Amino acid sequence: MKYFAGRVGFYLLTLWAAITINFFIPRLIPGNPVDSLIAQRRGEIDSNAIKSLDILFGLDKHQSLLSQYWSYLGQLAHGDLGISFQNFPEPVTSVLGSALPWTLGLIGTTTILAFLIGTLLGVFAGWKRGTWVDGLLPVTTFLSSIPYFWLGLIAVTLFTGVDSWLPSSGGYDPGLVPGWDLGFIGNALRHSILPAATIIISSVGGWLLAMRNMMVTVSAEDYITVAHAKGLSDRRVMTKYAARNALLPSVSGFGMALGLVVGGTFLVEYVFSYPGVGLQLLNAISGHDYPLIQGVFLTVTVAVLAANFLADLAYMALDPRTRKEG
Amino acid sequence: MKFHFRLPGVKVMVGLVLLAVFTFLAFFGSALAPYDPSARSNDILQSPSAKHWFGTTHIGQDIFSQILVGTRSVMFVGFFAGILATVIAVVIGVTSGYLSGWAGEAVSTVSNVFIVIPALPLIVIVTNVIPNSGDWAIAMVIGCTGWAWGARLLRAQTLSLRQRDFVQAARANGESTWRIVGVEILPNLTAIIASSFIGTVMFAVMTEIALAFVGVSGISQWNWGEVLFWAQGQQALAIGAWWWFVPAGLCIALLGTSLALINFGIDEIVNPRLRGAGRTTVRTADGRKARMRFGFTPVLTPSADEGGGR
Amino acid sequence: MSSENVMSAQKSASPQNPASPKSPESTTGQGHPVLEIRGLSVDYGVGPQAVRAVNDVHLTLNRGEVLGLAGESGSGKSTLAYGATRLLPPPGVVTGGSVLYHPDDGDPVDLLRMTPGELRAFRWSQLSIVFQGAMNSLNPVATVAAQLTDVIAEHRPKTAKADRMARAAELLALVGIARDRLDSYPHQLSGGMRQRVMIAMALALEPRVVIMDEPTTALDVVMQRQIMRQLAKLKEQLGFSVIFITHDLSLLVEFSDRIAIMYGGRIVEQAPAVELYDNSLHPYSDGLLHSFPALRGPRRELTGIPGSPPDLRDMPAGCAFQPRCPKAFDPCGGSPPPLVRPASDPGRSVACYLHPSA
Amino acid sequence: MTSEVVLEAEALTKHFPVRARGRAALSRGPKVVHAVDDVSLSLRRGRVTALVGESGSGKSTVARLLAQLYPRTGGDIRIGGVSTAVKGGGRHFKAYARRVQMIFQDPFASLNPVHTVRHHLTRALKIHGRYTGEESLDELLGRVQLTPASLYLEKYPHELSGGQRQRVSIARALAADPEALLADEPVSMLDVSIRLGVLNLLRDLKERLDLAVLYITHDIASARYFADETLVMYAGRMVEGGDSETVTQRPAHPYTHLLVHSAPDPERVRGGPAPYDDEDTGEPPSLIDPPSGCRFHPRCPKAMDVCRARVPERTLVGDAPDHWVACWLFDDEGKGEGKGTDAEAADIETTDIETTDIEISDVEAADVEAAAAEAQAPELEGAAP
Repeated sequence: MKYFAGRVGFYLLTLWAAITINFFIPRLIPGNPVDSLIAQRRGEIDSNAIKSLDILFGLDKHQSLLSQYWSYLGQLAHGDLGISFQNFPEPVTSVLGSALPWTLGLIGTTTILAFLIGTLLGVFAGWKRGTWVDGLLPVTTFLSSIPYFWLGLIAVTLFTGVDSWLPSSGGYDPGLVPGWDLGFIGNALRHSILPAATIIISSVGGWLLAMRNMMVTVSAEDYITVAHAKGLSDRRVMTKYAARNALLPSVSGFGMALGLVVGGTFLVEYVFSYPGVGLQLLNAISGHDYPLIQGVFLTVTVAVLAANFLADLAYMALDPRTRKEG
Repeated sequence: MKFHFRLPGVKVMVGLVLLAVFTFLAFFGSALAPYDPSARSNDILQSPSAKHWFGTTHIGQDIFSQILVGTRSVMFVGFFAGILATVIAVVIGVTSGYLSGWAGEAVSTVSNVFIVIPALPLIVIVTNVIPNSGDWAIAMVIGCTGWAWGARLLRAQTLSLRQRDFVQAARANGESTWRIVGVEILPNLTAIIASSFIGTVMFAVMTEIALAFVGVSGISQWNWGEVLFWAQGQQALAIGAWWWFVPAGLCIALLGTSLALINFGIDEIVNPRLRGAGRTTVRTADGRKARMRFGFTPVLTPSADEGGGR
Repeated sequence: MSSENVMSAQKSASPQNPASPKSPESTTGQGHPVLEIRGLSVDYGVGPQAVRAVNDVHLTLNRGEVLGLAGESGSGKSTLAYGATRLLPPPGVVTGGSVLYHPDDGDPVDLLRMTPGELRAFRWSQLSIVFQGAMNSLNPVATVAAQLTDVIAEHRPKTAKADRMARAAELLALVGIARDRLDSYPHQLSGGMRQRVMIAMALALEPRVVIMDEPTTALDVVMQRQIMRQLAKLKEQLGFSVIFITHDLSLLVEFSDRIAIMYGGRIVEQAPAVELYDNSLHPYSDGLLHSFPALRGPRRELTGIPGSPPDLRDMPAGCAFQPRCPKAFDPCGGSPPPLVRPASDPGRSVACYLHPSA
Repeated sequence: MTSEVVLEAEALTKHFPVRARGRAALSRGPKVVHAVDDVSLSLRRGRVTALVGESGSGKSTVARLLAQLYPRTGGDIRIGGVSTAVKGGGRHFKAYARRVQMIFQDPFASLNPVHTVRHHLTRALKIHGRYTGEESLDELLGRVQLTPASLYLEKYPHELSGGQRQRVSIARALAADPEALLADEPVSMLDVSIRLGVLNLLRDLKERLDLAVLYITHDIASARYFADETLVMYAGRMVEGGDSETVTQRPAHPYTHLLVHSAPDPERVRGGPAPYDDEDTGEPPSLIDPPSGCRFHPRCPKAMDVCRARVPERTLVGDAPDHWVACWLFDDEGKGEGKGTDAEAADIETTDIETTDIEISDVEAADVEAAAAEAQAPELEGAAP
């Protein structure tokens, strides 16, 4: 379990780093964003909210940086991320709370799907090296070089329109009230088809290539030759021997790459006006809604860390060497 | 790691040619552009024609010129950020790999933290804070955040090189530490440095375009993302002006593909098992085709002879 | 696949009744062949850049014998074994010859003409291989038990799971490993144990031929001897034949019945072990025997062999050993000498112009 | 044994900390690999001293400690009678390296693949200020019988054969004009037919340059052939030493006995069965938690109670000058408790062997620091897009 403990320590460290970055960035912002907000919303803001914003932005110049940092951490510990400027007077947490399920649903699912599909195809492509399958590589390379958002634009042009069944934007039809009824879920699914397809198509290539290269590398290992010498069926050698080993670096790479992947997928939300965290972030940026920006960044980091944790669990289940006793 | 210089394969050649074209455009794009990319004209929202190869915008700007002129910014940010990130990656990766003990561990942990923290949101936030961020500033920000992956690869490789006998032999000979790192280890990392450089360039290009697309970066210079930003902003999709966003997107994809193709070649240097070993199918004496594969060595001419067989 | 009763714990004597290791029959090379390699040639690569690693090799393995195959790196000894079993990785190709396997009953079959399916059925049940470096020949993510049983499940799909596990435990016992190691992963075993697991695995289906490719090179002498003795005992118990590949001639002299020596892709000498040790005919064999120091007895004079082994891409004309040979004379530069039975001693064979055929 | 002592180690000890895999370096109490414990030896001018042992016995670690590539945990290293401790990279290290040079086992790995022979030799000469132009290179290659030099100078390591590469390594070591040469299994990776050439070259150089040579090997037969004096190591400790002929022909320690009788010996085809043949001779112990007392006792057929309790001291055997052994069978104290005498020790082979469960070594090849490093193959890392 040493491996496990080390990973958890690493997550805590990363979380701390993200929080600290979050602490310093607003302190670099020129001017005083809170003042202008207060000026705008004269009299509408209660003193508690102003205090929390002051902590967030370090506006209380009488405090030392260290004590500012402590109050900041204390505030975070209470789950207070400030209030959103744009969605005034809604607190950032509730804005994020309504956006997060959409992002988790869309990006979480598609990332995992893309990984699974890419890895599966990669197993196949690596095993069948030297056949027609190699011809697919340039195609998938091209597809994965296309920016997500541009593919989204193309998808909107090609598949949506007045008479199309597929909607071009949003997470559900404007008339509907979100809820756990079949009609709404169906509607939401219909809205997610295009963005999901966009993400999957443009990210499958990377996983495919990684897995294919690992399969090719592993295929030359002695234990694969032994497996052939044992007269095992091609299928068994491919799955139980080659793919099983080739998967390990892919899984650990999956966790590491999430930080990159998630950033790219945000733009898909933007293109499709999908009501997730990514859209919130971009809107917040254009509206200079600093508390929300910070909140989004923190949330995303936590989500990526959580996903990393899952990938680690998977890795530990797959590699007996991490389960080392003693 | 042996270096056998061989002619690059078809894939790598295609990649290099594409990259050369884009590099050429980066230098001479503005000179070649038929129009001033920002100049308005009366040809509003025209589809591609002999006069405007890629059509025009809602205020009559020539999109072909925008693409040509925009190449420079894309390539500049890509390569400048790539160089910056690679330099940081080499310094951090190689030192943390060569240093033993907690110092190396600490530096490596820092780079892992940088990998896991979602990069794009961070870059978006930072560039947003910097006032009037131009290409330089954006490249700096991308370079300073995009080094971690390369550092991780280089650290792993340095760790394994450090244990190699030739490094130990140089040490035992009394070679100074900086010479060991600079002269004995670094040349052995060339392929990985090149590969991580190309990877970072790709990342930087994509990031810059994404920033321009969402309107975060300054609007001072044309680049492909800028073109897409206007296309998106003016509802190019809704009005069916496909020419507005197709060329820019294709250029991005082509540039990305060219870099990926070059990286294929580098991967084959780093990992010899990925080399295609020339032909993968052989023709046997009786004219059948046999594939070279693990576990079943092809037989070209089994002797037709003497007993046995079937 | 002769025996239906796979699970029998102790097969006191195998049906073909192996000749005792040092019987005259097996040492003369005239016994009952079980594996016959005829005119085998193996290349790396195809077309103009092809390199011939094994050149027109004839070799016969008799029932119940240990045939030692010695040679230095690049001599083609491993390529010969992997080429004959068609396990050579790309870009290796077999360019000609035949590899005949003689079953107990029925006609011989040619491995080089088998389809992949036939090859799969043949492998391990009739012929198994212990690879060099057990470190890498075990699947790192599967338990010892899984790797021992999957081969039984594949070849004898009807065996019940419990029987397979019982057989796996029995196999481990055969090589002196406790059954609680069944659930271990390879990284939890020492180098010696891993190699013994590989040997146990090779015997899982009681094959008639076992090829061993430097099975003890990575091990210490103490472990090496222990494993070699174990092998000799198992061979007597189960009656398989062994092709033993190594660069260590001193080990072969002690443990094999007959020795074939390879140089530059060809067999240069073949003789019963003791005869080869006492009176080697080929200057290369002679050089090899005078290359390793003796541990006991009088300090023998050591001469070694000048020069370095040939580059397969650039082979000398004629006899490949001629540039390093102290006894080279005119004919050596011409064409490579054929492997013949020398007039002086027809019980062995040598490829050298010093020893013309009868 | 009259010649001058060049390099001397006294009670040399090296413990490697065991670090966890991956990033889990934070937790757990400190565990160490007892790679080398209490090793003393001296290298004399014009003599070859062989250090024989199994892999993992710590013999390579001794060489690296003597080369000061690792800092030692305890003990002393004296060069020309002066105690020295230097750290890599510095001026003092360079001065030390000028006097003590090392040859590595793997000639494929010990030369940098991106540099030519010229680079390797020129650097080696320049570090020690002995570069005097082209002729110094010619002379160096001539010493290792690579002539004409022009044929080799511009070659990259992969263009040379194994034997040529090892000769270049030797030339590089000679560039410093050292007094002591530490050869870590210099021929074990070479083809059998060219080993002898390299060993003879080393012997020749020893004689001509009056070098003190430490010859590390697992092949006890080659120690007999090549070395004047032979030391035997087991599980990090020295167990026997003396004149090579005596140690190999009349081994005193039960472990040396096992080693000698396990070595392949073609002469045996004529003789009777080899000893130990029907017994499980066990495996070397884990060096993380080595056996108490004599480290060989779990495998020793003659183990007595005292062997489990206390570490035996060096004792002179008496059949030849300077033939010593660290074994209770030969110790006066031990004789009281046990029954060991010289005569009895000689027919160990007839004794029953007590087999004991041996703990599996947690760390393979414990004498390599690699075990302590983050041991992930680089090609497996970063396989993500």
